[in-house]
Amino acid sequence: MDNYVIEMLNIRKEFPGIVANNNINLQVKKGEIHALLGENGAGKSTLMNVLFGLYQPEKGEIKVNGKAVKITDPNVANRLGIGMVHQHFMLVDTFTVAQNIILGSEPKKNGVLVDLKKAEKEIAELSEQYGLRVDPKAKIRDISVGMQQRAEILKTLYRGSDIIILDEPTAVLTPQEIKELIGIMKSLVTEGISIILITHKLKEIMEACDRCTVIRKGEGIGTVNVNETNVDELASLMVGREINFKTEKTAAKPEDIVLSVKQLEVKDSRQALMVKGLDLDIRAGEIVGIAGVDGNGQTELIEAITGLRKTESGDVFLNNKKITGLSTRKVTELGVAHIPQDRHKFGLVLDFPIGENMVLQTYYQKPFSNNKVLSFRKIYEYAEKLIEDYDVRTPSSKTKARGLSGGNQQKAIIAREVDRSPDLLIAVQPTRGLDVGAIENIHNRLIKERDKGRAVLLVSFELDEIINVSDRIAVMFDGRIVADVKPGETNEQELGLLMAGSTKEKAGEA
Amino acid sequence: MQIIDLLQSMMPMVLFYSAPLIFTALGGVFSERSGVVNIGLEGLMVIGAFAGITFNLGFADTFGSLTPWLSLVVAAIVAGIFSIIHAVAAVSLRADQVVSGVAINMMAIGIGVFLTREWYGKGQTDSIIEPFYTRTIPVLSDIPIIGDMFFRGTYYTSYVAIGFAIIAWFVLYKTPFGLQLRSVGEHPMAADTNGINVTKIRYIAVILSGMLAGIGGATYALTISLSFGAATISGQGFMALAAVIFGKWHPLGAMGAAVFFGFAQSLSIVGRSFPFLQNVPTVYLIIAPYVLTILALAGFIGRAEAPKANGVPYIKGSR
Amino acid sequence: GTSDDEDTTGDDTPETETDGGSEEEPEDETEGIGDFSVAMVTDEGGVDDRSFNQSAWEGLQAFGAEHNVERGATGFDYAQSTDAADFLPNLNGLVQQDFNLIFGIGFLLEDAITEVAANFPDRQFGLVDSVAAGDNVASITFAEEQGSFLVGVAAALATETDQVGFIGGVTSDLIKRFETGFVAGVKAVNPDIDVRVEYAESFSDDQMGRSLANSMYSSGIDVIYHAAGAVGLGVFTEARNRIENDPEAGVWVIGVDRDQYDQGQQGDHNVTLTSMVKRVDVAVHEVANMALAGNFPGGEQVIFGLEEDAIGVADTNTEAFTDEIATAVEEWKQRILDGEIDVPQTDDELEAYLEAL
Amino acid sequence: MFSNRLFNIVVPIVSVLLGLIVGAIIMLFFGYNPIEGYLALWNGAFGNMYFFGETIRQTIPLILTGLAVAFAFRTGLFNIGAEGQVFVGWVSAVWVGISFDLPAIIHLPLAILVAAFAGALWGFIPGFLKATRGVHEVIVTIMLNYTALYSSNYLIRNVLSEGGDRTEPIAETASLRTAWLSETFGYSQVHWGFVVAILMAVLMWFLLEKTTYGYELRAVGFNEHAANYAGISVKKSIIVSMMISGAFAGIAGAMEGLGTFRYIYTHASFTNLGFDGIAVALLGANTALGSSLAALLFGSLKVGSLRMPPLSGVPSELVEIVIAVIIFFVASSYLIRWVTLRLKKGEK
Ligand SMILES: Nc1ncnc2c1ncn2[C@@H]1O[C@H](COP(=O)(O)OP(=O)(O)OP(=O)(O)O)[C@@H](O)[C@H]1O
Ligand SMILES: Nc1ncnc2c1ncn2[C@@H]1O[C@H](COP(=O)(O)OP(=O)(O)OP(=O)(O)O)[C@@H](O)[C@H]1O
Ligand SMILES: [Mg+2]
Ligand SMILES: [Mg+2]
Repeated sequence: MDNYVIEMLNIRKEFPGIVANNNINLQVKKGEIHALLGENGAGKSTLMNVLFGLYQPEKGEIKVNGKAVKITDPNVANRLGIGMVHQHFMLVDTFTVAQNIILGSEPKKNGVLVDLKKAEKEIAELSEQYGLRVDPKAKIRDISVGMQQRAEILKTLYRGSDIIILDEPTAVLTPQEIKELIGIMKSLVTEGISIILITHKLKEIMEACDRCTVIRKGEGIGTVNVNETNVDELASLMVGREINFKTEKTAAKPEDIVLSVKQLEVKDSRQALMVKGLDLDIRAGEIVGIAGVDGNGQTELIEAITGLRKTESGDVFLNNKKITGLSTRKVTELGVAHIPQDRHKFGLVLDFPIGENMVLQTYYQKPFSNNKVLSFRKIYEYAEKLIEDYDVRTPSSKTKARGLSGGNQQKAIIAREVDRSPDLLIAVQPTRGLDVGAIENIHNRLIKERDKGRAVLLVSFELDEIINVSDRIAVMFDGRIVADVKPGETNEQELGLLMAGSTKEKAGEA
Repeated sequence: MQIIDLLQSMMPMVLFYSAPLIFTALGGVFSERSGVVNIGLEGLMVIGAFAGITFNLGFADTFGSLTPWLSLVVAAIVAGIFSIIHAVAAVSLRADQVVSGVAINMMAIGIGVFLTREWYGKGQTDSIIEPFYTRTIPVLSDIPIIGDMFFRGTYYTSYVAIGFAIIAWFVLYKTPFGLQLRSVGEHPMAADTNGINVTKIRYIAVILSGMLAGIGGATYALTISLSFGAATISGQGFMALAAVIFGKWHPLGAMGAAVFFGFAQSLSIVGRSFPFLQNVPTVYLIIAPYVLTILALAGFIGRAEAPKANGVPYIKGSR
Repeated sequence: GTSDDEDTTGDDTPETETDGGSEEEPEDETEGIGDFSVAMVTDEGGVDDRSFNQSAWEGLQAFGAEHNVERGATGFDYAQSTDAADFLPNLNGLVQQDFNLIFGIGFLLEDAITEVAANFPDRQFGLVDSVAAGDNVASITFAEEQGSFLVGVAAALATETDQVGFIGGVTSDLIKRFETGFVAGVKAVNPDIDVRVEYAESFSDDQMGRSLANSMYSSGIDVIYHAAGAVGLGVFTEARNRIENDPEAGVWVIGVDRDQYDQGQQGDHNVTLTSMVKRVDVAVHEVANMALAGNFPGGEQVIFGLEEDAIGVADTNTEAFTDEIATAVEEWKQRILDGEIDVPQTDDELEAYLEAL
Repeated sequence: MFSNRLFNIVVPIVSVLLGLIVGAIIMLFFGYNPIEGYLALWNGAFGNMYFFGETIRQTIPLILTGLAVAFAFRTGLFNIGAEGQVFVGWVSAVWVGISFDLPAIIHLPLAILVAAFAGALWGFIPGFLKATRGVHEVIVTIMLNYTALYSSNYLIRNVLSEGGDRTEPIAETASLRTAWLSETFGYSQVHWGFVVAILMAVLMWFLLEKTTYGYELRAVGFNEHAANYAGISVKKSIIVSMMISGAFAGIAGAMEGLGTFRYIYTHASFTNLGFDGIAVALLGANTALGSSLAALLFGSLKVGSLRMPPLSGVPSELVEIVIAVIIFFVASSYLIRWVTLRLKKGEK
């Protein structure tokens, strides 16, 4: 008999209209790193939220250390030694790292006061012990994503968890940080902690995990020993068919310069200089990928180009016309399309019907309106054409955008942006959180636009994506383009070092 | 008039004008810091004033000079209970919190006056005979300058209000409860995953806001109007709400804002006796407090960031 | 109390007194007032405003008691307004309830009364505190300036600092009469006394009243006359508070409309020096009786003043309102009654009056 | 499943019923006869043409302040300042009404337009400060309410009259009242403002739902970031929205000044039209049609309540409680939704 710390047996969890988990089994051994693999929407997060007590399952049994338990809320989970690092961080922006870590189980002094000193000391010790570098006194909103994640992990350790769930922890990290994280996980298991790791990245599973449970469309497919399998088998288990990981494309035929950025400087909302004299040229018919860790000025760069943010100095030219300081509307009209990073926050008005979202930038133009009066007939005709052409799966063009799945929301945005036939297409993280099929679709779409002679600017934190799709890679670090490389002439390792601030020479040596 | 003399004659007025606003604004801070918008402060003040006055009328004989203090306690309890309506709507029933606040305001004045009619047979109660009186603090009032400004002819309730503000600051920023309360207002789901009972915290916060607004309303009634009627509380709750925002949702900020309102108000009254203002139409002095507030906000206070989850009902499991 | 109403109302009312008197004689209770009924519409203050609305209602109640009829559609009743827009619906509602005589209490109702009176020429209306057009409207006004003059006299005699104050509600012609009468009265006794005049620009903001009173008392003023409705509550609060702290503080309030003696009680001391009593009850009662007797003064302005005993000075607080003051007030009253003094009602008249001193 | 549209109708109806039931319980508890009470209420609102006219008269400004608050809400703004905007609209309308000698065809529209403009100006201040300085519109509008109240009193006394408590009546050419209409409604104060109110409701609907401006404002209301991303000027939208909102409230003031009263008098306190507008808008789900219907409900309750004390002895404050309960249940529609779902489940 195996010694399981966690056993989830025949778990079933329904949401209105969908069975997110159907008879799923998951058994985790003490001291192992157990991967949970599945496509987007397969039900991984749901299963873990059940384990963490955020959801109550309709059916099934949970055992911790062999004892059947009922996990009614996160408190119970905490007491059972289960900690979770969520896909979207559960950190209070305005609090310090230490405050976030102790929240809910604060050390006290004199019976009433929060003993922040003691907490900070304990946290420092913990981070020493497990090699999790954090500044306990820093405010969350001032620190990097990587440090936020370490704070999240510390939060579970601080509560004495010996079972830690990590929900897609690597999506936001650089290769170096990922490597570091894997090191941390390995040192944690040697201390007797068990880890459940959710990830889409098969290589990480191969590198870090002992066993892997696969779920597909809410059904458990099975559990495999990682050292008895390979990437291709895992992929087909996950998707249910063979997968081609390499995007097919012909060589680019770059033409005239479409976008030219010269010595651009941009500040963020807190007046910190984020883009520091950046130069960048993009030609028609090429895809330029910007590789870089989040927070190195990508957001500010894109916002400056699209007129969402004012610039400090330097210039932006579109087709040799200066567009610095123009309004977003003007920039859009001049031929820039923008697939934004956060589709819920920027890309869509979630409470508008999908039809009205399709004309978000063009509603005031003919034929969608006449003398300031909207023509809903024309709007919906057009929307339905886009829905058809771009295969957006929606019950109707009148459905609120909120009701669409993430992938289809993204498709709707891409349809809208691409269909305007822009000279420059900016795509920021266009495949974030999407399933493999959707990703393929979007990559092909970007390449097709390039082949039509558009200039495409791709910003992504996924190196795979950058290497696969781009014709040219510009590595961005600390507000500057620090390297310009060809995808065929580099690898993730080198890019990772460049992104972390190494010079080209040093990175090349590695 | 010398500036010192001026301050000496104004400060007691500033303090007594501010006290009800401070109490109520502190209530607003608790509620909104936990993520529950409370525009029902006005109504909660009404209930507090009503409860304070009716208790005072009924028990002045029994408790003598202790009555006003007990009236405050009773007002706090009654308004606290009344605020549960808002808590139920805003927290459990996921109501639009602004709407629920509006309902609280209407309900409070309706119930207050309705019961006054039922109990006293008229729309306004008699004057109480055990109100608060201003006091002069024995030793402290002898301190030169400061003594006259702060310790002569002021109400104990003003000191209590300031004391409460400091306690509120302490509770919100130094205790586990405060940390949890603020986290609930910023990121309820994070709080929830940390095992904090969001619903419970929000209920406590709203009830606290009810109790404090009740004390605020009763303070007003027991120091100024000395009776209860439909017009006793007319707009002070909204001024307190303004103080919450003006003070950037910070207890000491809210207190500062309330004192600022009091200051502007007394300036507009004391200012009438300035020779150089004698020819200025009174209307300018009367609107001065409000215009000054707007100017202050536009000029140097600027953008205020509300707690992130303020006004958003927390629904477990939603993203 | 209303006990002395009956004696005084008969005396000074022109023409109608004998008829009115004879109507009231019959002891037969069941006869009552036949199908005559009377009602009133309050202004925003409401029927228990401790001021003229309440006083008017007491007048109607006295009328009911006198004729032994009950409150209701066949006797006497009132409708309360919470908003100026309620005046007309309330008046019309009472018309539809078939009240014969309907009073509008307060100058705010002037337009509403004018309009309804025009629409229902067969009904009788009374308007208190202002003058409205219409043959079926009796306009009841008071010589507030006379009473104010007399309390001004009292204030002048009571002040020890030679500084007195006046706090008005919302600036208006009506409140102006209180102000000018008061100032004239003070200066008549001693032209060197300072009178500080402030308006709260509200009838409800007791806090403002409190603050103004505080400011006044602090600046050395020791007598404040208020004509400001609920704002006056704040004035009383401030005065009582000062007495509580220092029984020797020597601050006084002069009440308005009713005898506000009760308002001023603080321990065993009372801060109400006196009150300018405006007997709206007397007036309403009287006009109702005139209508009942068939002598309704429609289309006329009936001014109730010292002569009719509808304006008076309260002497409840015998400790403060000393014999000396009472005697002086009585003297000045006589001089007004004799027509020796024409109390100023506007700023211009006041100026002229003061120059003549 | 319950369809959403049906639900949007069910909630207010159930809420109104619950409100009335609570009112009845209170009446019973305090020894009144609820049937008598409600009969008095009904008769006071619809008993005859006169009261019906009064109900309409009361409804007119409520529709407009309701629209004002609703319009702002739809664009993500909370306009507590309708109260003050009513004052400035009222003063301006009366000013035009008494100071010009013009044919009715110009005079009346001019008076309304000037009122709308004044209200818009009063809305501009918080809109501008919010857009450019990030100042919370709630405080600014609260402060402006007091400013408007005291300033308009001052203007009435010192500019529009010679020290009087009210202005002279407006010229007939600027009046919304006509003899025929009053007569038809039993000499009530009803005036042609109801046409204005309905037109404004239609205008709001058209503006929001059918025009590019409305598209922009709604987009900003739902998602400021997305609107900004789409090239819509969020700042401009905030300012324009507050101005339009203010204009509606200003027109509400004009209705009082040109219709109900035909003058303006010095106010000792607020009219409450603006505060009631908040409740109206919320009960009407911030739509033009909804607000109009909610205003009618409020108008009839308010006017009807005047007859409750004389006819049934019930204090008119009861109606205040009833309205509050109605709003409470509308706010807590989740409760009604939950119960109906439960009932549905129970049936199966
Ligand atoms: N709160 C919810 N209400 C309704 N449906 C939900 C909810 N949460 C998740 N779902 C649905 O349940 C299914 C499983 O979602 P889940 O988040 O567990 O997927 P996942 O495997 O974690 O995906 P991802 O890779 O995006 O994290 C999805 O179809 C999703 O639409
Ligand atoms: N609370 C919820 N109620 C109903 N459906 C939900 C809820 N949360 C998520 N969903 C549905 O779950 C599906 C996936 O949602 P999810 O937010 O996980 O998308 P995603 O692609 O992972 O986007 P993101 O990049 O924001 O993580 C969508 O169909 C969405 O409509
Ligand atoms: Mg997930
Ligand atoms: Mg996801």
